[in-house]
Amino acid sequence: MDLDFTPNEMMTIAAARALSNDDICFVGIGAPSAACNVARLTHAPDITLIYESGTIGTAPDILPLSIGDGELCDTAVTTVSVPEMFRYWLQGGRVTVGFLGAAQLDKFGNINTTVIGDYDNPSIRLPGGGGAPEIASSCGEIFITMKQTKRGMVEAIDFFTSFGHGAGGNAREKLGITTKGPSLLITDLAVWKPDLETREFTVTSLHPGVTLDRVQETCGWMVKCSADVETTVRPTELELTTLRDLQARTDAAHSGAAA
Amino acid sequence: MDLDFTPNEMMTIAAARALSNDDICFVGIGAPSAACNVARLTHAPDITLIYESGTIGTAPDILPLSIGDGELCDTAVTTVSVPEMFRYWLQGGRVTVGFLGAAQLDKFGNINTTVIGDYDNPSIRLPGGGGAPEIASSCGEIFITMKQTKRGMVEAIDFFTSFGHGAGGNAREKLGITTKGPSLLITDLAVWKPDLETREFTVTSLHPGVTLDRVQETCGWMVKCSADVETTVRPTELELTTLRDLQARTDAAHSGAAA
Amino acid sequence: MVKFQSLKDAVAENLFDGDTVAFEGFTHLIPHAAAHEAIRQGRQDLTVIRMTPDLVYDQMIGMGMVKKLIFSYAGNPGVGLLRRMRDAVENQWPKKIELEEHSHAAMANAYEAGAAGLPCAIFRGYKGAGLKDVNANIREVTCPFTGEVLAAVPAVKPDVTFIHAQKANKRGDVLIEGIIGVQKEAVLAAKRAVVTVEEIVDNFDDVHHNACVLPRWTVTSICEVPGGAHPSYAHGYYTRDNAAYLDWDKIASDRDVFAAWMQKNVIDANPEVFADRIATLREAK
Amino acid sequence: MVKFQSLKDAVAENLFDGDTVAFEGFTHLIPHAAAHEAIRQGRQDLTVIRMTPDLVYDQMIGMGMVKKLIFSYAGNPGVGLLRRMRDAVENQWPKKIELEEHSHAAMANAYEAGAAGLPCAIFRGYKGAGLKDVNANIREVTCPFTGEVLAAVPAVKPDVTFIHAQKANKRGDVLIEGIIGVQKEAVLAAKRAVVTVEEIVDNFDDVHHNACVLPRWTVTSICEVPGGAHPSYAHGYYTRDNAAYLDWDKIASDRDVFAAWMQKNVIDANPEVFADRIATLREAK
Repeated sequence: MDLDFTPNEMMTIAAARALSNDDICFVGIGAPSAACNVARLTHAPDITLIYESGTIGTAPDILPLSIGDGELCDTAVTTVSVPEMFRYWLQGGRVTVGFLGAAQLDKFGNINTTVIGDYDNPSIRLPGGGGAPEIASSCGEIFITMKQTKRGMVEAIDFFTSFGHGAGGNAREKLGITTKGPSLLITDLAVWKPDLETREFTVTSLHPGVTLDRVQETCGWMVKCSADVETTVRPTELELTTLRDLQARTDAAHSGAAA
Repeated sequence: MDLDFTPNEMMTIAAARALSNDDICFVGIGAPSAACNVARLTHAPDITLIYESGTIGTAPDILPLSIGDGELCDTAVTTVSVPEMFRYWLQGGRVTVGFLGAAQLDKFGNINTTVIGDYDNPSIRLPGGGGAPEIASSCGEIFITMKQTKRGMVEAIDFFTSFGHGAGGNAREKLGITTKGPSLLITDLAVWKPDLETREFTVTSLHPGVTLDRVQETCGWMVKCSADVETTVRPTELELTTLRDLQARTDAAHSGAAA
Repeated sequence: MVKFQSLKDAVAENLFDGDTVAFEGFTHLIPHAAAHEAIRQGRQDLTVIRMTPDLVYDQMIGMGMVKKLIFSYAGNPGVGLLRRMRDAVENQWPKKIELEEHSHAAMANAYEAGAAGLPCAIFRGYKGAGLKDVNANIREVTCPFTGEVLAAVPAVKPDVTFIHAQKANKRGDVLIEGIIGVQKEAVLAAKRAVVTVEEIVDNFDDVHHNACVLPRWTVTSICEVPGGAHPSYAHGYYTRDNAAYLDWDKIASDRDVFAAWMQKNVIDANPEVFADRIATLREAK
Repeated sequence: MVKFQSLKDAVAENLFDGDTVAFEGFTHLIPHAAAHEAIRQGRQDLTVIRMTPDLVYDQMIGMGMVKKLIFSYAGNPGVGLLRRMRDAVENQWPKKIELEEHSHAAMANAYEAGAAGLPCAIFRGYKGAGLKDVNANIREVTCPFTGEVLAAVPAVKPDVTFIHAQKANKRGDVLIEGIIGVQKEAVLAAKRAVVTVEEIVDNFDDVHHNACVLPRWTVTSICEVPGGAHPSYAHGYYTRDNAAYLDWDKIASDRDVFAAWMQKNVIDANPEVFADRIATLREAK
């Protein structure tokens, strides 16, 4: 097998590795869904995956296109109503890790998926927050995944859809938030963790073949790097096979249907 | 068939007649349960009976001993959790008629099932309100059934477990309650309705063979009587047969089990 | 009491110009046929509510029927943005719409409060979030025991809710199974409720005691519309038409293409076409 | 993660003197075996919570284990009063107990708030009712939209909840069916949860998607105790022992008869006796 891999695959696999068998994980769509299911199919078979549609403990054989595909329900331990999901399971403090993506992200893990430009007269109206505002405050910690671009990783986001570390430091505590907030950022180029003091995302690991210059070129803020930056461990054959098989099953299933 | 009947049977059948096919009825145990099921088995086949255990639209073949017997669930349209019962169904204003019993009742339909004597040092500690405080305020109207005694029908109750018409008049409105409250009292001797002005329970119908004196002898307040007091229509053969068959089935089923 | 009737009659009798209306569904069981009937009947000045407004909301907005949108996530699930909604918000085309934007937690709690007959819902939310600053319907309540400040939103109470369900029985009780979303709450919170169903069966004798069932006296109208959720899905009947969601992104990206598609597939169509649309998507029973 | 263990070990590891504990069940699935084990192990100074404290609470109060009772209806269902509780309240025998008394609506909402991680619950309740005057934990909150004054009660958050359920699977997920009461909320509101079950099955593959299932990571301990709800019932397994409820009225009416009954049927017994007690009550499958 060829162990070449794409930046996207590295991102997904690095995110998968951050999850453990005991995690209760609130999953979004796209990269987080792939990462969570690769974790489940490799080193974390007992991980609990929760989708906000109400499916708890799902084990889909293919990746859902939406957060409410039938496959999620068919393989779930139980499926609850959406009000129950947000009250008992998210707000109830049952979720250890929430995965979020971002249209815009700042260096303190604050996320915008609401508008580009002014709220009342936006240049781009984005979908909005969905579950994100409370995922960001109620989950034990938050993992963020996104592809690096200067438009996406910005010095100042246009709208605070969900709160990360605010202006840094103990901003969460000051607002009475008791959860850890963004503790990990995994991009297609690097792994980032918040500085213990400032809470600014700091590169702790560069994916194989990636230079710090390239990380900076695709990031809108001045990149900081930990003293002992590492190289992300390359995907193993098992990880890559698992991810590619999952994607292949998914593509086959989704291309089957037509209006 | 012998059309003699007991005062208890007359009470149950008179209560059954007050229910209609379109009612959504919140049922307690004892007399209300018998009355509701006699209504269902005679003139109101489509009546919806709800027990606070979560069973909605039950049609028990025998009367339950508790409000949560398995028979209620087996015959229900659906069985919901107790929080849902009290939030969506009772507080949500879905119930047209609530049935309440009373240890002590005053002439304005205020009910005590909490204590006899002082709350902190009671002479008799009763079970408490259960669902009654909110049944009394959330149901469209309240029907009360009880056997007449001077200890039960009193001038002043020891504790306001649930609110009827307070001190009378528009007391409910003044508290912001929008439902009708107690609109019917059915005892083993008579049918009572609240005076339109004062809201004091007034005898509108005496059961066959009952005199007003006998009603007064078993009632702790000065009984008022409507100008055109009627005689309650005797139980029909169908009503009596239905009630007695129900009781017989119930006795047979409940005496079967032993520890 | 519940009426069994055609979708055309149900929409005519229950949805009026100026109404506040929810067509609810959470990916699963989205009431597409009902929304298309509302479009055909040309309702105007609607305040439309949904946690996850998607294709049908994009269509209603694009057709100029919507005065205000109350929502928490407006996207084409798994695909991207809603291009007709973007056009309305960014360019006021075909007209300006007002937005009342919440989080999912807020909307779910607001429906729950509506079903529970409460004027508002409280929850732990919006901490540090920007929506508080742009939505006057996000307020605060202080816990009288701990002093904690909680978020409060008004209960959602639609004039009418439309949902799609798997089954009704002949008495008019409705069964929803699988991903049940917020539909029970949306029905119980509303003054009127219209339910399209895949089929009407004799009874629910084989239904689980604790399944999500709406008793007949909570429903105003039931319409048998097989395939009525397409391109969404009905668990146990047909699968999601993912290709249609992908296609929509192209259709909605151009005003003229959109208009032509609406004319052909909605205005000139009827509820019966939905049965054909799911012909190749039926689940093996 | 969930442990499969004996009821004796589960009580020893999860219930401590001074704890706040709920043995929940709403007529159906009352965890009698677990409460009897707690009595055998002699726990003291408990704050006991239940909407409908019945026989086991009468027994715990009569045995002097209870410091405080938080409740909404204390009765022998369908029979009458709780005579041991009456003796404690009216005569301080065997000792004084403190009461925190609510309505069912308040308790149900308080459990729901506990499960939802909130500090309090709000609801429309206690209008004109006397409990407001004798319970400092009934307060008010004003709706910030309508000005309506609503009742507020603190969330119930037990140190440990005990429930009885029909089934667990080998992974430790728990299934409750039929009258599900407030047990899911009681488990999710608690720091620890012990579940006795009728049986442990391989998997829940045939369980309805929307059935009431508690995932294994919400449960501390699972104990297989067939008949563990007796004289309450387990839907699908055995029926309610109505005669035992009637008998209790006589047993509890006399202090000495009570003491002798407890010695014989609880102190000198063990969890295995429950299987025998339901021998004649089993449902035809």
